[in-house]
Amino acid sequence: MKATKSIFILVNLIFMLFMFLTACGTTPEDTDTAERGADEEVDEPTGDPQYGGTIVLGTSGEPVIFNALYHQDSASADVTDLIFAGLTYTDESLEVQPHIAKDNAEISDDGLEWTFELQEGVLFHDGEELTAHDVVFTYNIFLHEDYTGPRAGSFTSLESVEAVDDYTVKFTLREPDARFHTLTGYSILPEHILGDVPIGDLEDYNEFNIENPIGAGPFKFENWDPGQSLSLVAHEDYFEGRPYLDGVTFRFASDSNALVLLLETGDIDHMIAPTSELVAIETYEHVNLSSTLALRYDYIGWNLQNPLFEDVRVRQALTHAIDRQEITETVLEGQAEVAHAPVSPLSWAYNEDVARFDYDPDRALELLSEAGWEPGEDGILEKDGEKFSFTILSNDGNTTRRDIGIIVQQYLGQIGIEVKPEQMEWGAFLDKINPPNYDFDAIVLAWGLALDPDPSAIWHSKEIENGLNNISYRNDRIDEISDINTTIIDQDERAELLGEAWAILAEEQPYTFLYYPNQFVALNRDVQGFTHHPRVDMYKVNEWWLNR
Amino acid sequence: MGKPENNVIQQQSDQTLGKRRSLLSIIVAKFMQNKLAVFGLFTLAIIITACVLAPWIAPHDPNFQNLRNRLAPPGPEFWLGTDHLGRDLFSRLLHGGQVSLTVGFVAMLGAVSIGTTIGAIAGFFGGRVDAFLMRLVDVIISFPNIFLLITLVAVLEPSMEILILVFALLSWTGTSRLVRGEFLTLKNREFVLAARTIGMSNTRIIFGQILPSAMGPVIVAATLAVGGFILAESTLSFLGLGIQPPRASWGNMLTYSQSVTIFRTAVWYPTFPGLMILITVLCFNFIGDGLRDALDPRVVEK
Amino acid sequence: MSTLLEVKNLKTHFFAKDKVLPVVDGVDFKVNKGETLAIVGESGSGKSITSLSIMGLVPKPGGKIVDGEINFDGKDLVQLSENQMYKVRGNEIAMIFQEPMSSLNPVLTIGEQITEVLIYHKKLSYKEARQKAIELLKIVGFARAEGILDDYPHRLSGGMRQRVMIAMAMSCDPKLLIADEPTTALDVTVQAQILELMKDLSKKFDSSIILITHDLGVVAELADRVIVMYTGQVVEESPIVSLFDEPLHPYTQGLLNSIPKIDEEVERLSSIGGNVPTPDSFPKGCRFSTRCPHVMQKCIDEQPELKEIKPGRKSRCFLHEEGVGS
Amino acid sequence: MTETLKQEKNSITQDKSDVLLEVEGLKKYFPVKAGLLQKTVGHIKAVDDVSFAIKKGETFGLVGESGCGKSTTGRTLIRLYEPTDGKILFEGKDISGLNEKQLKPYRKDIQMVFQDPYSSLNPRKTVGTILEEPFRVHKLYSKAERKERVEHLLEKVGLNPDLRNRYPHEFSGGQRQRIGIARALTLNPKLIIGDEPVSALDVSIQSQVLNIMDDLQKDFGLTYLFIAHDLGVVKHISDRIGVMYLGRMMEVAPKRELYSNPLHPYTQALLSAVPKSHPSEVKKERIILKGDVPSPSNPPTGCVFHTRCPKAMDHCKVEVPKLQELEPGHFVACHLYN
Amino acid sequence: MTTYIIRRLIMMIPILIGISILSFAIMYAAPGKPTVLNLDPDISVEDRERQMERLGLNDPAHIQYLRWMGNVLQGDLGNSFTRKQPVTQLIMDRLPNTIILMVVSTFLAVIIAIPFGVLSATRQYSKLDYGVTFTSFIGLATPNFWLGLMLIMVFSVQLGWTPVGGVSTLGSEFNLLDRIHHIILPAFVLATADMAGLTRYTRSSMLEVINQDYIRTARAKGFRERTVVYKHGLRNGLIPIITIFGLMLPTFIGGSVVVETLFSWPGIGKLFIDATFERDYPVIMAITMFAAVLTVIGNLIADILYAIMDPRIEY
Repeated sequence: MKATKSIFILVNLIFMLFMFLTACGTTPEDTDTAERGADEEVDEPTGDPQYGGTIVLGTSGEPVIFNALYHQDSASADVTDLIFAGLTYTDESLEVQPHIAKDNAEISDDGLEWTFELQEGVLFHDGEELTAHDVVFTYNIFLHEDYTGPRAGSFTSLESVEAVDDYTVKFTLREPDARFHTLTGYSILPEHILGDVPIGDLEDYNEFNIENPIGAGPFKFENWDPGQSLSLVAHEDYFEGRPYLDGVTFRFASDSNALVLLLETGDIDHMIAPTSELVAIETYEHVNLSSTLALRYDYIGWNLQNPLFEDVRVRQALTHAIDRQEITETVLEGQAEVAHAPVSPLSWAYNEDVARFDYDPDRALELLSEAGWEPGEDGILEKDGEKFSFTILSNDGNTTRRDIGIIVQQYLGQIGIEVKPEQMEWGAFLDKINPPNYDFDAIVLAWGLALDPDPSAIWHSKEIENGLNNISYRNDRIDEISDINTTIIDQDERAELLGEAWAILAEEQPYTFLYYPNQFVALNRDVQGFTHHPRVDMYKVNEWWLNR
Repeated sequence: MGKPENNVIQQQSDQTLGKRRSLLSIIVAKFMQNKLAVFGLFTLAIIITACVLAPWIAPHDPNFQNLRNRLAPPGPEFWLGTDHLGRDLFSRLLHGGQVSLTVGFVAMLGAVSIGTTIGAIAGFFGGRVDAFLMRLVDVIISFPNIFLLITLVAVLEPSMEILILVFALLSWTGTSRLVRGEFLTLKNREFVLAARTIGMSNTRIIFGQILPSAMGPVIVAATLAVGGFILAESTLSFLGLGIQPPRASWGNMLTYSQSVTIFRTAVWYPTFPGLMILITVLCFNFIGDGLRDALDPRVVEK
Repeated sequence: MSTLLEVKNLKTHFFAKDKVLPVVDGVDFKVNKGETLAIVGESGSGKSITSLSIMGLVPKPGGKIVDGEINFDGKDLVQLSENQMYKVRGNEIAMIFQEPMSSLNPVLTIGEQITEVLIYHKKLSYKEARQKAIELLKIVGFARAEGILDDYPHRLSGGMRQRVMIAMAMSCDPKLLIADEPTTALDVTVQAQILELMKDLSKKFDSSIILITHDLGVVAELADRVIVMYTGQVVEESPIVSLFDEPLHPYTQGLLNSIPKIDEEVERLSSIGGNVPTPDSFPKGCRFSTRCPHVMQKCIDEQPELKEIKPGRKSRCFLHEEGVGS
Repeated sequence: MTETLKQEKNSITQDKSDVLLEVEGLKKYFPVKAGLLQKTVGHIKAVDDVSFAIKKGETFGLVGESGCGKSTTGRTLIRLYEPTDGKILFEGKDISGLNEKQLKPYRKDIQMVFQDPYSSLNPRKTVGTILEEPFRVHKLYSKAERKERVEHLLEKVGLNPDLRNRYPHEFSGGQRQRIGIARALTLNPKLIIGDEPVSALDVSIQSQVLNIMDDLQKDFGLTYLFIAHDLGVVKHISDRIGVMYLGRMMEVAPKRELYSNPLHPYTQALLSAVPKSHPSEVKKERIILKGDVPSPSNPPTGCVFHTRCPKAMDHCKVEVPKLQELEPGHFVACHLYN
Repeated sequence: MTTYIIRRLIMMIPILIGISILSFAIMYAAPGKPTVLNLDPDISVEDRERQMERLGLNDPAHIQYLRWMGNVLQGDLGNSFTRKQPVTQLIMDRLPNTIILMVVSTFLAVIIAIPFGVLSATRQYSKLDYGVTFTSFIGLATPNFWLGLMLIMVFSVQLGWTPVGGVSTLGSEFNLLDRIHHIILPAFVLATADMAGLTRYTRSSMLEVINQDYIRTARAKGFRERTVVYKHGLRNGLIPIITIFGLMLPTFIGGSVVVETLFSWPGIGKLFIDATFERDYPVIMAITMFAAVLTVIGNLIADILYAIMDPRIEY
């Protein structure tokens, strides 16, 4: 009896202790005093690069396929970027730079012939040399009628590709295409391995795609333990020299919360840090945070099929009524810039000189009044007996955008507009907003921008019916600019034309452009040589090294 | 002979009149013996009252944001602090309780009504009807519940109403088996046979005779179910499929415990909804346990 | 004849939250060696709890022997520790119960259930125990005893199970066998079989038997002496024949008269009016006063004592004092 | 007074016009399912070809041991079970094939008193409600009249009418059984089937209830089918008695005839098994039957009793004996008398 | 017995077909198509259309279902839409992890619940009983994921006793201790609710048994209380637990969704969640069916065990 009594007490004690620990054991460590700079760089390297060591990269997405011709997800891209090499790459300032190619393309005067000289001695992981024939083989897959991947649409302007000699490859276009720059970075596949596989079967050719991808990139595929980790080892004969690291391991976790904990315990060395967790991560002494502007903007899209948003003054008023500055300073921890147009400040096509609709609720009311909206009895704006009331939709996976829906409800409520925030699961959300449904009033969403600033995919009216212009925006000048801008090879000339488009869109406010967010990489202090790329997560990993 | 018998009748009636105890008072007395159950009932009463009165007693608008005062610690202005959008946690806790309790109660009512009806029909009529209904139950039981829940909630927009509907549609099987079992025994009890011999219709027998006697275990199960649904809502919230903001529920407030930042800098934020769920479900379990003993037919019939 | 068991002023009460239920309230009786004593009473008379008190198996929690002695073979069972009682139960005193269908463990074979007693009390090896079990089963009338050993109880009929129970009870040659309504749940033809068996066994084993029953027919068949219990008390004690010939207590009289018999015909049964009072509502005076046709004021005010009226015969009634008699 | 009445009844056995209920070849089989497809592989022959008749105003006793089918017979007669075969003629009309709607008028005429006083009353309803239920079902009387009748009935069965608002658990077993009887009486039935109505009661209470049943029979002119296993009780209450064994009727006779001159070996064994009513009584040699009642799902061939019959002949294993009238009113199904 | 098992197996067929139709219908009715889940401006309308065609998503629902059914009958669960791998492969990669987790947590639940349940019953109303009762109620009332989070925070992060997640230490060879180290928390969290429930069931089942006549018989035989409880009581008391146990199986799979997410445990629960969000029909169907089969088989095994434990049951 005595024994059981003491067990009982022990059990209770443990339980209470446990409750106590969880409740009180975690006092925040001077989070308020931590300084955060927008473009803070990682500590300067503390010495010369050294070889050796393996770093663990934390990621919540698991890759699907190690073949750039078929993957659609960023987790796969992160891995393939390390295994494969392309003719070119885009550097951290978003300039296209030669990679396997000796130099950027030599473009004929009519803009139709693009010729690359390849470096010699570029070796695949199996020791075979990468030649122009591999390049031709790779790009011909896109053009093949049996190609099943998602990229055929990008290559409609490409007529043919041929090897002039072993180290020269020539692309022939049907028409000049400024975007073609960005298409020259695709991973080059080894013809000597895949040459005999029918193109139609290539997508399911798992012997290569999943089990043993062979590329010419800095790291070799070693092992994939599904759900847990994936390891790559240094490619000794990498043409730019053996990477400093012996290997790179991707460690998969369920979500960013799990990753943060892994980072805290030192189980991972690197992760893309969510803004909401910065405060915690900053307290980790063994971790550096790097930040840079992401190639992305977040917005509220107004469904222009809805009569509420027909009037441009209404849209402008809506933007006036939302304090984007406050949102960026609070919810985004100051880690964002207010956006005014659908182009990133990082882009060469950025135009600073566009209309701005800063927080000004009075002006908003004026504009609304001009548009015929006056406060009704209950304080809600009315016009012709219609109340200004709508639903703002966001997807439930993204807490920041979900919160913005709620914040907007309050801002617009203050000027007499009734907003009902709603969240949906991503798949259902897309089904609802996309053609043919267009079943929404307003959405909170973000665009991760392509390397090429061509606006047609989102803003051209031909994209209303079946494309991404789901808010049904229609502007003849925008259509025109969309149609012609890609044929202008000269970047400055094109930038000017695009600048006009941005100005129109900023004025018309089909979206309320919210902000350009920063993106963060949390990195163990031991990792050196890191360069933060706004779009590529695994950028120049061959230059990273461990100071251990 | 006549005289002593009358005498006896007199004595009998005196006797029985003396120890008169209604059914309800027996149950109540038995329930009151269970200290934990009484504690549960009392605590739950306070919680429910507070939540029902939320619109009047909440010190702040539960949805009013002050972005400049995010994650403020508990203090005189905001008793339990503020959340990540600067809303008053205490007020949200009260309003969230309304939602959580509504989900629990209404889903329970739905599940119990469906389960009772189907179980009663299957148990009473037996034969093919029973076989068919029980196969249906088998299908639903064999259906991995949480998977269906996830799929359904993902597919339908996760509003409170949908959540209740899905919970009710997926959770009646237990009740129906329970009720069926009760019906199988009760339908051969002599008082039911007696009802049949006087020509009482099946409907009347089912609802007037058997069902009231079968309700004991159902009430117990229903009590436990309310707690179960509150927990289920919080689990779905964890998976991002629960009640959606800005509407507060204990479940979706609790999910912020996932965030390391909130855990480090504002541990009170997820702690309070967590405690509310814990205490409320605990109370329901205590009450259910107490009712199980109190409603045990052996108590009433002996 | 020597006394095997003497129960003196046994009081077993049940304690509910707010009340004490005197289920057995001052019971005295003796059992002699080799004798069959019947305890007769209706439900609520306390006869079963009396027997469980002897076994030291008063239902817990709630029940407790609050007073009295149970002298068995030189020891007071009330005073024995639980450890000492283990050696008495099943060994010196065995018991069989009313419900043969539920008194055997459904998941153990008959063999396991008989042999375990022998192995435990008599320290036999499994083999010896099994042999002995076969013998016992043969004694209680199983022709194919070996076959029965490996059967589970549910395969046997009620009568067969009761035989198994008897075999089990007799396995350690107990000095006293308590049979609590051993035939009540059985059909009349099977009851006849069991009664015959018990008669044989009591001779063969020379055990004393306490037979607890409400059925005066069974008593007439088996018992040497009878005590009649009512509401936790003994109201009459008598040798068997004289009880039937000349019942002393009005309750016994009523009981005997209210039974329809197959060899007599009466136009109308006599009956005892009213109901047996429950332990929480025992009357202050004579406990039978609420139903007694001869009730007097004294009966309502005072409790009569159990007194010897004639040699070997006791009754608890004021009528005898007044000389009214039967 | 009653003595003479009963004798009168006995003398007019053959008069068909006085028959209230006639059962002809009644069978009730319960299917036994087994195997892959749960096919019916056999039947429990609970009642197998039973015939008898009950005359107006008499008490017909049905005795037998557990599993003999006496209760099933009673429940089939009142149509709680669907008869497998046979006719149930109530006042000359066959009610065996009627559906519940057609049956409703007969529901008033035949009522049942059940064995278990604890489970036969709905524990959640007051006695008053329980007793008024039959009126509500048959839409009889006004509210006030119902109340009056219920009080009257309670008085009739010896209970204080003031107790009508009580719940069953507040009553003792004997009182509950009286309530059960009162319920059976509400609709003024012609026939009451008593299914072991006193076997769950204590001896002293049993006699109270038997007396009440006797009184009510006189007052209301009731006919009883009294099912019991206690031979003493059956003898006391019945005018004629049928003895059942394993679903079949073994012997039917007026009670005195049956007890003084049992013809069937089973009846003889049954009677001899009854314990003595006085310790000094010397019994005729007791017939101890071997073994147990066989399973009704697999009854013996021929005469179902042959496996235990001390007088069994080879013939008994083969042929089913017919129930034949050996003496006026005394029927026996046994090959000994062929 | 064999007939019974065969009959039960045959009865599974309509149930499983019912489940497959139901889940297919729900899935099909779900808004959102697998290939349009990415809003990628680089992917053209034609490319999307071609993918729909390739995956057979343009066919009518019943054709898709029958095709799926036909393939399943031939043992082919199809290829994942989003993961480019055979579903069988995906499941086989993750199933062992889920099974190990289930087995260990079941083991934990049983090993803790049954002794405490029995003790609680045999010492009804004792302090121990109240302690066990209270603790199991707390276990039942704690949101599973919250408990998991707290345990991670305390034991993994604060104290550093256990790893934050995963099945084993990265890159290490198989090591039993390492595995145990990793599984202990998730298994415990997964087991909690069932552990608590099982304790309650064991308690009430034992209480029921202890009041049976045959227990009184055993006592009357003079056995010590321990023999009475453990030899005569426990086996009877465990019989109903077996049924509960059969019903517990599917809850483990269900619970694994949460636990696997919390502990980054690469099992099929996590796979299922992902597949749902990705509208990866073949994976959803396969896992649903797998869980259904497991449930049905779990019930069957429970019934068979029941029959083995209880000699009264004969088929």
